[in-house]
Amino acid sequence: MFQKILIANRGEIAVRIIRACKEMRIKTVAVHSTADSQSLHVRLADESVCIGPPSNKESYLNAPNIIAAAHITGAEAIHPGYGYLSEQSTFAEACEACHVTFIGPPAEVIEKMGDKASARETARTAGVPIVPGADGIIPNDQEALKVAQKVGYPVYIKATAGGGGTGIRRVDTDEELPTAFQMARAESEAAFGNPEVYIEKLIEAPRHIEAQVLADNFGHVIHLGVRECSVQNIRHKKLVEEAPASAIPQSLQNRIGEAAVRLAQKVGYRGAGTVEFLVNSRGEFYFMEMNTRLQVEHPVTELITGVDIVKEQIRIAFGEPLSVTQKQVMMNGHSIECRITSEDPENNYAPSAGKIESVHFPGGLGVRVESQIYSGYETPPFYDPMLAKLIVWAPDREQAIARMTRCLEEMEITGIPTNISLQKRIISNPFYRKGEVTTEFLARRVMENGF
Amino acid sequence: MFQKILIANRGEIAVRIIRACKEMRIKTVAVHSTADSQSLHVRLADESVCIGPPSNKESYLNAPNIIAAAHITGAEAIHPGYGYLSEQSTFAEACEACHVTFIGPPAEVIEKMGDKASARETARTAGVPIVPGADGIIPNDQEALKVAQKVGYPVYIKATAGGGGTGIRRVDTDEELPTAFQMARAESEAAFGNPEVYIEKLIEAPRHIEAQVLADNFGHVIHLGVRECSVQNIRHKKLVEEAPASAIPQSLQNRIGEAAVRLAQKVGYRGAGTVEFLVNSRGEFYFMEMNTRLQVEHPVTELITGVDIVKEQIRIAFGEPLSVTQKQVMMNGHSIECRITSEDPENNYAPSAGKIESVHFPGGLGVRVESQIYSGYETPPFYDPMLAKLIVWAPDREQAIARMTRCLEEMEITGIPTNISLQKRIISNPFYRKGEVTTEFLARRVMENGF
Amino acid sequence: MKESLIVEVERLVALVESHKISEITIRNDLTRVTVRKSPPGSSVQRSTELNAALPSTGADIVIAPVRAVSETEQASRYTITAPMVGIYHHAEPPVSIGSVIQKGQVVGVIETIKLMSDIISDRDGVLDEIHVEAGMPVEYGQPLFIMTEIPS
Amino acid sequence: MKESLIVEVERLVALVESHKISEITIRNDLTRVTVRKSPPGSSVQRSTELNAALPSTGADIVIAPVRAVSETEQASRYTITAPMVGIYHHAEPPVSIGSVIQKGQVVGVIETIKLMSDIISDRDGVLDEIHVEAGMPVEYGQPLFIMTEIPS
Repeated sequence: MFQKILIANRGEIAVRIIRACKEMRIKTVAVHSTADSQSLHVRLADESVCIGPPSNKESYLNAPNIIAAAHITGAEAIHPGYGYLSEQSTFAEACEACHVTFIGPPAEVIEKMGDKASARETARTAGVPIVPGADGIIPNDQEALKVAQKVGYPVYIKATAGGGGTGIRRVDTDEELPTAFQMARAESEAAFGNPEVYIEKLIEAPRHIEAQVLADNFGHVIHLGVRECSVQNIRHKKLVEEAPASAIPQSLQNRIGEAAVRLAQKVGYRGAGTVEFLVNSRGEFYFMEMNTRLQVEHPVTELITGVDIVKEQIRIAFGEPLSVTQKQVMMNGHSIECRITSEDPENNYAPSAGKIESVHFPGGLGVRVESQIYSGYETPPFYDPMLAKLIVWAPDREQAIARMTRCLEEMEITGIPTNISLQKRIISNPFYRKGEVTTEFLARRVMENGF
Repeated sequence: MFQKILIANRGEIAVRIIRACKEMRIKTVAVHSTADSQSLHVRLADESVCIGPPSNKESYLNAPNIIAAAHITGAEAIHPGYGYLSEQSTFAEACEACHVTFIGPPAEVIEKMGDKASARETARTAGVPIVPGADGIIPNDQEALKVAQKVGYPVYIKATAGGGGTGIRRVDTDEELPTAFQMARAESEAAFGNPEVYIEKLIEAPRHIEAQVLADNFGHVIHLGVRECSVQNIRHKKLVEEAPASAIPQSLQNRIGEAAVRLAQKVGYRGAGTVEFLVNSRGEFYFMEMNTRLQVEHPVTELITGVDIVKEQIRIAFGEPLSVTQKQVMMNGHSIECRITSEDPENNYAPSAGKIESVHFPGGLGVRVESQIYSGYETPPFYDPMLAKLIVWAPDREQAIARMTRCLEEMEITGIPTNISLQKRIISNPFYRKGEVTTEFLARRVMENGF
Repeated sequence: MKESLIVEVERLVALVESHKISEITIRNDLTRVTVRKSPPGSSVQRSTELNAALPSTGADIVIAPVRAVSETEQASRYTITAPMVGIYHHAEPPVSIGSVIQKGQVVGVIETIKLMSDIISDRDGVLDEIHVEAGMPVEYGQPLFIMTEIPS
Repeated sequence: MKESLIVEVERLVALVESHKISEITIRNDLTRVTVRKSPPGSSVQRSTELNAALPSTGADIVIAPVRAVSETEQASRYTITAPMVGIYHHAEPPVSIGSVIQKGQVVGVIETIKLMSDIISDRDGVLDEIHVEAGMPVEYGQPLFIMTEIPS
């Protein structure tokens, strides 16, 4: 096994990975910006290296300094966490060129799945349902009209270089299309330096369902079931995730999981990855994108399967086979995660930072906390506002909701504003409790009465 | 279901029970001494009643005030936790007389299993192996000699009214016996107001193995497997517990569990209880005693079975049947609990109290914390020194030990001395790691090199 | 000490100094700060007590009565608290504000599940305040009566 | 503030006052306390900084050099830090204590995986201290050289 791993990330996910390494008796190197010298990931790691000033670009996105940090500390592998360099194929390539193992899929797979059009094409050839639309880039107005009429309005015009909700434009009629097409190209050029767009049918009021996959170097590809991640804000940021996606039939969950495995096999995947789908009310599902990395919400899958996804990633990267077969994956109970952020409900949920006066995390049976904060910690203003992930497990969804309710009531963070009150509103919402959620749930069912 | 429950206890177990009630949407009443008004159980409960000054006798053992507190708050049931009034049959009787449900077994069962000689007799008639010895009270020297010679030295003379290690005397030869017998009677008279003693064969270097049972009002009695609790100090106080008892064969674990069920059936048990056994190196097991209450170490059983024992207790007391059958009880993985106490390693592990400057609990996958402490909490000097129970789950014992190791390294309590360093020594001890533990492990393998 | 707390205390002191207030107590789960005006002539005293520190869900601000209370008067005030948990009932005859209470006198009764227990004053005094009503549930140590002690 | 901390600070102040020491810094994960002797004539200053508060596993005690440093001298001191992560190598020719450094001069080199990058002084000055050796790994912001600036 690796002797030493560098964690090229910060916050709760760096802490999560360091804990896994400690349990595997692997030494850890934390990297940090000058703003993060007091951070928990720095305190918990065996060694730490300062890699730059506060700005992300000069520190956590500073590939040369991160690889140099691995070099001077003798770390044999780099775990990129999520975000930051985790989906930059050039970083994965640079690691390999410098003889440091990148804990993730091969660079060419990251690149292939990072481009929307090529990911869509790969899905199609793997027999994974894709949203009706053009199989590739739309060169001009005429072609756009033809495709839109074929798949039927409303449609989305999407930037091939886009992601996470950016570079998307809705069109409802033939009349709107030519202008929208030109504007989408212009925007895309401005935002991503690439004007290419494609057209997809808009799936109305979908659920966001995603499948967790694991693949090793020996051709084994499995899925660990699916997650329900429909509770999202208008910027498509997830707030609450669960596993399993118990509101949709088990047979549909299985078919989605199997489709994700087919796609991973087709693309020659390695490591942990997530295939995201839109599921409509008729139970039809459509490939959306593949995240070629660890996902924020991976813990809910861990709690129902007993599989430690981070340890699997490390073992796979070292060249070991998967520790479980598809048949051995058993699902037990229900898990829910709430993302606790320092987003201010009094200020339209704008991120805030400051000194955390005190923290009280809930404890007890079926409660898992993933967090980098502690009483007295000063959250830097430069980074993601996530303070903690509160994750519960219970034998069924109803009991999991009851447990999450008591945990949210017990949890207290003073000194900075948090979204705990919003999470309480979500978890107590009658539509949420019935499992009637789509990606429009938050805007329509929770926010409609104002902030 | 009950609308409101009073918790007649303090510390982590009161917090544990309150959390279970909240998840069941049952209102809670905390009782507290004047020294505990800032305690977490008081803060978390819906209501609280001060029941007396700091001394246990005038507060947490003050049955009239506790029942009056239930009365004035309208609580329909009392959960006694462990210790305190939990095994006082007169308290259970008083509750019933005052039309408050006692969450525990019937008073007569508490009484029957609380007397060592009658518990032993009950076990014998239930076909549960008992330690060879006299089947009852030894009236005089002659009888004592006869019994000791029959079972073979070394033997124990034990007070029938004793418990938890008190009122026990070892005898190795005929010559020592008469004096020891008289002294044991005198001591027992002084300590318990009852001179009656009995004689048992001393089981050499035994393991302490205990079975968790659950019984409802409908004749269903099940066990949730067995726990390994051999890591004890010289006062027979447990420090580390695990489930399952993986160092003994599965077939032996099953036979112990089944014996516990037979005993519970025989005595007409109701609620959650624990039957404690000594197991020798040849795999022979002997009934020791039954604890007719919730046990400190119940969480390790919960983590491998998924059964919430406190919720089961409450459901049973309300008259509901068990939520699982014996066949449905599945064991998964391995769980270990370390008791973190404010016992000072620099001062022969004497209990200490004081202000907790700061607390950092470990978190992450497979980590459960049960605790009443928080940063700034002043631990009162009047009560048990337990600060927290650190409980981990992992797929197997080796991984559970690795997880516990990283948790003990991560955990920090400042302001008062703790036994964290001792727990680290236990968990890293090579005999412990191999599972080679008996009740003499701590004294022989850990403490032999001094404190 | 947290800077914010120091600032808070300073503001409290200013408040006490500039107003006709003898004492302000701010209490939350984290902190209790009491600022009390000293007898005229002496400088302002500050007493702060940092308590057990769970995060608070809110703060109570208690402003004590404006009425100046001299040191000796303070010392002679005496509170009778509930000696047990139960339902309070009036004594027969009931005491009232201004009643002269004698040491050993029954000033009220607490009913527990099966028992009526007398609340007995262990000093002589005059009853100033009654903080309990008949039928009210009381907990151990709850203040029931405040009286001015009459030295015997 | 924790009583124990106040007591600690008082002892530090006494220590600084009674010895030929200009400054003591005690740092642990919980707290950093710096006690610095003021210029003669003025009273003793205390500067305490309560930092982020994870419990500490130990404390470093750093006692600064006894040499008195005047305010103006302090201000003209300048630290050259590592601009990137890598292995430090000497410049050619290497600088040494007492060297006069010119703005724009290469004072050292950092080797990252594939690249040698010059460390360049952006001021004129005289080199006072060297905190790095050839072959030593350095992190971003690590102090490498201290020089006394020569105003241009």
